Amino acid sequence: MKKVFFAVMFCFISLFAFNIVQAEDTAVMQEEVVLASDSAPAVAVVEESIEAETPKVDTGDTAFMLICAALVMLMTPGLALFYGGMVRRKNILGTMMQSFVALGIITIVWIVYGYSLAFGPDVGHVIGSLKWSFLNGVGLDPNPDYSSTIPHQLFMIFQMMFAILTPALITGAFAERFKFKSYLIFLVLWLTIVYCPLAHWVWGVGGWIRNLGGLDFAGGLVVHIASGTSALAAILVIGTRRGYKRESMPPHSLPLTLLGTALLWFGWFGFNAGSALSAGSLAASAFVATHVGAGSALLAWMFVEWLLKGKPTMLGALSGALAGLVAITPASGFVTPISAMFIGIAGGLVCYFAVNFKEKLGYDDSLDVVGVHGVGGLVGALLTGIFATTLVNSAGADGSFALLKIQALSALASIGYSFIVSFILLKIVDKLFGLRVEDKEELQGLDLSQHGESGYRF
Amino acid sequence: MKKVFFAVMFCFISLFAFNIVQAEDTAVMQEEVVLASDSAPAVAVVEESIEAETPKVDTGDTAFMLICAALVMLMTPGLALFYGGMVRRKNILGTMMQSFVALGIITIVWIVYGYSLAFGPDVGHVIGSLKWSFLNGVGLDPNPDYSSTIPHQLFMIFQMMFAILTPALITGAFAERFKFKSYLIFLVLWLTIVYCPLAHWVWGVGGWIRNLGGLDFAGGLVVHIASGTSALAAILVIGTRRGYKRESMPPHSLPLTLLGTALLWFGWFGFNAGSALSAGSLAASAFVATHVGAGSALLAWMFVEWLLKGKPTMLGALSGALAGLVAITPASGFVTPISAMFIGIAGGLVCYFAVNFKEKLGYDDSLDVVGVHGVGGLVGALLTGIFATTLVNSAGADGSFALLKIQALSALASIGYSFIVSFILLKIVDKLFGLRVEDKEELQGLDLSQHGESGYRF
Amino acid sequence: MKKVFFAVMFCFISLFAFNIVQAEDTAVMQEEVVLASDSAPAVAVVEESIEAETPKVDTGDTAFMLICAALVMLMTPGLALFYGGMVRRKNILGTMMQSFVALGIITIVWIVYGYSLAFGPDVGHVIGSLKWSFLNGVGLDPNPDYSSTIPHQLFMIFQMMFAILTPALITGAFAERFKFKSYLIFLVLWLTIVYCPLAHWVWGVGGWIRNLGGLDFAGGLVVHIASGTSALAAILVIGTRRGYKRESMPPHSLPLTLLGTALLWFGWFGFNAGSALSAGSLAASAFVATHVGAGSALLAWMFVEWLLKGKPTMLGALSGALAGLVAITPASGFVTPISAMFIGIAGGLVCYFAVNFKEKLGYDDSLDVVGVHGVGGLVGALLTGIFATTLVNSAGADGSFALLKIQALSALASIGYSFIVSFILLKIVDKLFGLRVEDKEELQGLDLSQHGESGYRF
Amino acid sequence: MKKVSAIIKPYMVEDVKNALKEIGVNGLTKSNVEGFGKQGGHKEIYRSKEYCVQFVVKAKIEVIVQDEMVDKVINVIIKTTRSGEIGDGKIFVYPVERVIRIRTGEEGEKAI
Amino acid sequence: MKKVSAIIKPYMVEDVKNALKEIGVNGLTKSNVEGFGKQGGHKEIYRSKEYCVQFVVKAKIEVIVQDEMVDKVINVIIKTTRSGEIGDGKIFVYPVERVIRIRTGEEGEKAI
Amino acid sequence: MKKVSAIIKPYMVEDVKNALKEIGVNGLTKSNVEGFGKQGGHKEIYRSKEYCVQFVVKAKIEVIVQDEMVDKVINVIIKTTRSGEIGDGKIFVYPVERVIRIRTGEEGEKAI
Ligand SMILES: Nc1ncnc2c1ncn2[C@@H]1O[C@H](COP(=O)(O)OP(=O)(O)O)[C@@H](O)[C@H]1O
Ligand SMILES: Nc1ncnc2c1ncn2[C@@H]1O[C@H](COP(=O)(O)OP(=O)(O)O)[C@@H](O)[C@H]1O
Ligand SMILES: Nc1ncnc2c1ncn2[C@@H]1O[C@H](COP(=O)(O)OP(=O)(O)O)[C@@H](O)[C@H]1O
Repeated sequence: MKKVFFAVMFCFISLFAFNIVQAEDTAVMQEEVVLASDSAPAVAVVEESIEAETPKVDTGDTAFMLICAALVMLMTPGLALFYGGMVRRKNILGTMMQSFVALGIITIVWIVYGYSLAFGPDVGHVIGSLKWSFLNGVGLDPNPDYSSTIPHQLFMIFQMMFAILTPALITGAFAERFKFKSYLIFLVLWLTIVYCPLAHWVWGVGGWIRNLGGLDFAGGLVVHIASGTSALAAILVIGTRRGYKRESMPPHSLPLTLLGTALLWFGWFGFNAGSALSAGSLAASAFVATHVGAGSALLAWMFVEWLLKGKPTMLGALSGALAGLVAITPASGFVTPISAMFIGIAGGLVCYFAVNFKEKLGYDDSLDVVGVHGVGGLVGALLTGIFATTLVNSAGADGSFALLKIQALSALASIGYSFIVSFILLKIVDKLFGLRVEDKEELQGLDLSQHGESGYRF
Repeated sequence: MKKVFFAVMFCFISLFAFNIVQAEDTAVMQEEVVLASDSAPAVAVVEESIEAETPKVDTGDTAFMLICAALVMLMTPGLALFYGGMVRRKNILGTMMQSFVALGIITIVWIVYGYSLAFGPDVGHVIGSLKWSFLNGVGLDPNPDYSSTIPHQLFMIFQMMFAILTPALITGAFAERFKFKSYLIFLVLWLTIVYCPLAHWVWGVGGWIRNLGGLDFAGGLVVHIASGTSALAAILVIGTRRGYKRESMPPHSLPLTLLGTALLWFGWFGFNAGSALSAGSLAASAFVATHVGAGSALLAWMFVEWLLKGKPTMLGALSGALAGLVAITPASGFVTPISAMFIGIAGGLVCYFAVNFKEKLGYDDSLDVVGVHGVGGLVGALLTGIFATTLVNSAGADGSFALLKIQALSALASIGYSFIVSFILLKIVDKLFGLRVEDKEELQGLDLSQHGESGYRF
Repeated sequence: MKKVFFAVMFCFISLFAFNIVQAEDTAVMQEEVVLASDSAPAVAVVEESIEAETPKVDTGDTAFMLICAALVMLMTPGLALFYGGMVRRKNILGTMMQSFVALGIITIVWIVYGYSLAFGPDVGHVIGSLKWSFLNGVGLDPNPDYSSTIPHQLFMIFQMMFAILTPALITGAFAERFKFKSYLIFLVLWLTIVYCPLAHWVWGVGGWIRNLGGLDFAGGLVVHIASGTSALAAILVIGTRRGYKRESMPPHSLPLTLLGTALLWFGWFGFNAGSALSAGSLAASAFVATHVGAGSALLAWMFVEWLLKGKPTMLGALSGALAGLVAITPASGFVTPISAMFIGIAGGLVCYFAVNFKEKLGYDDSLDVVGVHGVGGLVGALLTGIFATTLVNSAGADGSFALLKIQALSALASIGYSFIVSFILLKIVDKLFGLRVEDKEELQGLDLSQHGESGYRF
Repeated sequence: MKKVSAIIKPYMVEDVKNALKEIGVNGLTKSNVEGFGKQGGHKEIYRSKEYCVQFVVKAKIEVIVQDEMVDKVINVIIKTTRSGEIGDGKIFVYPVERVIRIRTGEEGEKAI
Repeated sequence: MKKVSAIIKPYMVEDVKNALKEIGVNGLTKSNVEGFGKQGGHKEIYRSKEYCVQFVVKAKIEVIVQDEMVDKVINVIIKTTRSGEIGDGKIFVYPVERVIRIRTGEEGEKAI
Repeated sequence: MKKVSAIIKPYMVEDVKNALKEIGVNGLTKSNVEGFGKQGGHKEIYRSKEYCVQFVVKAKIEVIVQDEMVDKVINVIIKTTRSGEIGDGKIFVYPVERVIRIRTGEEGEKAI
């Protein structure tokens, strides 16, 4: 327990230190930020602030965002079911628990300091200050910096749901072998030093990618590229499962996986359309793009697999739908339905090949987080640079080579940062606590060894 | 693959041809339509257009419709689970896949030409033109013809979810024996030549049933009668399952079926209340009617089964709830809660007896699509003619013998059209590609034979 | 059947009698009530009536409440899955059916007379009159007494969902041994003579606890304390399961329980935030409190179990989340997020110990309804008296010793009333129809013996 | 050594295990089986259709014991599970040639 | 008495049961097993990865019959299940020493 | 011919199958069973209540082999699965009278 304490402290101290060092410049920064966000082609959120002069809670927007927050919450147990169905029976609870527990851990971290780090007053364009710790100053009136028609706390909790889901996505990569205790430590640290800064860069007022004009409507960079890249780091650090490539490890319950996909798809409407932060045309457009992206990727994956492997599998269709949802995420608020179809198809195909390619590299990305979220997120981020149009979202930009370059740069930065920091973080956690369960525990399964329970007793 | 191409082309060409033939009259038509819809007692959608002079997106209505669209989306995987639980273990994936894949196929068909055929500018009162293909002209501003307070694209995607669900409903009838490839072809063709015209008749501006004053709030004709009748055609064409009546074929997982029912019921609120296209009194009234209809049919089926078979079964209660939801669908926006109770009870009882009666005819309607959707939809359509009241919906009509006649006529037209066209369509697909899997594949189960997967590995 | 008739009649007659006896005073009462609710620190609902002078349906609020009602509906099947996963395989359908059938029974009871008893014009501060039977006068215009921005029927159906869920909660206590027929009778009677009066006391205009200033935002007293206490009565009357403490009775499917928890959590947003009856700051605040309460209790239970039993179990995490949701329910509209965290932690810890303590008393509270809902509801009701602040809800009150006393008194009254009436009621039903299934049926399982079905056929 | 194999009603397993434990049986193996026999004909109702479920869920208990224990084991099983109704089940006795405990390699009586 | 134990394809169970019933077999016990054999090598595809599922789902049918019935039973099983393809399964015959019906305590032939 | 039947830990199945394959065993049948034995007493925790799960999930492997293979098979199984801890499982050997391959009708050695 001492070690846990030490590690956590270390991170906190570094963050605080950085905050203090930068503290003096903050006043100046703030002004800069205001200028920046006025001039730069800022995202979704700005749109509202132009419309509504005096921020007043709008019942329609608030109704929408409340339900969207609930929908995004549902994605985390949806993910638990999605992943849970794909592992072997003996690991179902261990796998589901890794997602579910994020609903506890991140919730607390987020209100204590996470939200402040990610969205709080900018410090050096890279992180939020700790001024909003314990939701200090995060009240029930709208904060026009983010949205002028819904309570600030509602924006905070909507974002919390993203922060809960993102690290849970990573768990698919190291499924069936991660020690629960170490996972909890990883969860807290990863959120603190990978997610919060990244979210700040892209969405926080003053964040450098936001200022640069990088477009990420609902989290292609922050959610999918971050989780996918960190998953890659995790695979490299933790190694393959015992028996990988020797034993077959088929999914133990595809109906669960279908159910999980359904809940994810359903929740994704909240995720993407909700990222409009208001119930208007932009939300409708994002909703349509999301659905079309998912549907077309579903077909793309299914048909290419049918062609190459001889059968149209259900898991393929489910994976395709997911890949489409991932790919459309950064683009959803900037593209037309027909563009969404192309992005979906691209997402489905590229992810299909990525997943197959991994096989050859010998990495044990158990549930294909890199191939689906990492690659899918990247595809989406880049294609946003091509398909974006101000006809759909006047606060966005038009696809161009310049935009594409910005998108590529933003993606690269996200990839680099997530990979390096996650890699180091995991190495440290491994040294201090060990990432893997014992061989015997792995054989017995995570359910019994980590949680003292069995999934089923038929 | 050539054959597929041929078949699809054939349909397209006929449709195009029809469009061209009628092209010259269209200008005239349009005017006629306007007159018609002014004079006729038009449905729900008109109500709004009277209230709001200049169409402006309302955040409350939009919030509501966005979530409703998401809810209706969820019904399709809900149906997959509902049906999946009722088949034998070896067919669970095959069964679920038939629903799930509709989320891909129909999504694309709908944006490419389906929406245009169903809701596009009227051609001869029977079909929409192809002017709105590729969502051409279907933008983010409201289209007052359908709803003046939500983006047109939102109306489009809300309707898309109906188009996805409806053919998926049919699959229950021919469960456990349909070839996946042929199913995909059937799916596209059925949507094109059965669903789209029918939707146009009933809901499209200019559709003849709409002009006639037939009431169908949320799809008793278009969704339930159409799917139920087509299911009947399908059963006749494809024949019984191997071992039908000789082997017992009990459901393999009723908990899945309960879950599916729960999601269907939940989604049905979006389906029925959402058909008000706005978040006001009408939606609330439809919501209440929906719930009361479901609850009372649940009891009706459960008690009659208890009386006649000696046990109150859970599957009976689930089936009853579904029958009630079906029966109340066309009526939901026109009746009081107490009328809804009577419609629910009637739906529950009549469907119960219909399902039992089928037994005697020897048809293998595997999951009772005819008995529940066909019969339930008919009961609902007729009772709407009796129970409808303008106190609930001023744009509706009052129950009367005249209205009942219109309802009967509309139902009859829907039944006749769906049955005949589906029958011919299935015969053709059968000739060209074969509808059934091989005997050996049927024995092995659809999961392994069609998709190369197993549902569970416990 | 005669006996059923007799028992039901008895209750009806008593209620009617009471209504008639009080009838003369009603006119006077009404005025009193108006005065009372003006002077007393009335709950949530009042807030709106101040804002909006002339009641007009607001699309945003209506959109929100429609979806919230749907969300709360989903909680009942969610509960069915939650409980279903925890019983032994042979009882899954019997267990799920007890929840599911409430969706039928209570729906009808509620529209026939339940809503009127609970929320109808006050009679003697303890019950509503029967004036609103058959939803007489419960129309589509807002009723400003309860909410001035949504249709009255919408308020009615939102409350219906609570009435459906509450008795279903009790079933966990006597799982695996209750006769289905007797359960139906119990259901109707309990709702009539326990729930309706209690709901009237706390939420009905004129109810004495409401007048007293007792705070119960979303049902700590009415839902959780009532169900928990009645569960205790039920356990005492019905006795332990055959083999209790001799055989092990582990849950048969924890993935189902996770799914159930997910749906409950999701639905709880509708339950708590929806209790604001409008889509504004109060709803947002309740939403945040709900989520934070759940998340922190999840951790509290998990960690204390880890410490004391050596493993962090998934069922522990799920139970903790539920305990947190229960504890935050009465407080959700009155407290800050940080207070919610403390309430959640307290709820998680106290319920953990309560559940353990039961073990020692030898009661067979099969799925821990007393320990989670009874105790959790009590913790929440009391802590509301400490943490409530008018900064969050101006219609609430500030935590104080005085408020705490009121809360304690309200809780005590609810406990006393629910326990005594439930106890007597169950004794009577036991005498007349027998509560328990036969020993042989218990051995065989409820699924086959009560419903003639098996849950799975793998 | 013999194998006593009993096909019984599933809910009897715990009782049988406990009863056998009392007479000194230290190991047994249980599996889930489905039986067709005289009991055949139990009905289930799905969508108002009565299914004659001819296979009934049963448990199979296998105990390997020394020859002299066989009668005792049989009697205990009968005593615990007999209800006198069709479907109580059957007991079969098979010869066993060798028994080996994997952990120690012990053979024969010691391995039981 | 003998135990005839057949490992067959699961979807053959109903047919076998019916065929055996016709020749007078009044009881049998079925269980779900997984077999590895020549048939080994059936492929499943998950996430585009082909799994060589070496264990194939099979059903095991056990019938205890009098010695003179053994051949008949074997023939019926073969007739019903033979498709000529790999994986049709195998039949094993074991000696049975005693058979007891729990309900009545009857032993031997009467108990079958 | 003999049937070698081993009750082992479920996660050992793949290893055992592979090891047996190496010594020339071409077929085996696996089933899921639950065992009660010395290992008894593994605990699970549900709602903070500790359950002494006395039945432990095990796998049963059945191999029918020629007499001369029996020792080899036993040794391989022991070698693969022995961890020295309680619960490693047991091996039972039963006589088998006949073996028939359904597909071909072959009997005896050829059918194995
Ligand atoms: N000849 C048999 N071979 C194998 N199993 C049998 C045989 N006869 C009975 N069984 C098993 O014993 C169970 C109980 O037998 P059944 O005839 O139903 O009742 P009873 O033994 O009371 O007459 C059956 O379900 C079946 O599993
Ligand atoms: N030696 C054996 N011991 C135990 N079971 C066997 C043996 N050989 C085959 N089996 C069982 O019989 C099934 C069918 O055998 P297989 O070799 O696949 O086909 P076939 O009998 O047609 O050659 C296998 O799946 C396995 O369950
Ligand atoms: N007498 C027996 N009859 C049948 N099965 C047995 C017998 N003894 C042990 N087993 C099976 O072998 C398994 C392992 O035995 P156990 O006593 O737990 O460990 P060990 O063999 O290492 O002492 C048990 O779980 C049980 O399935």
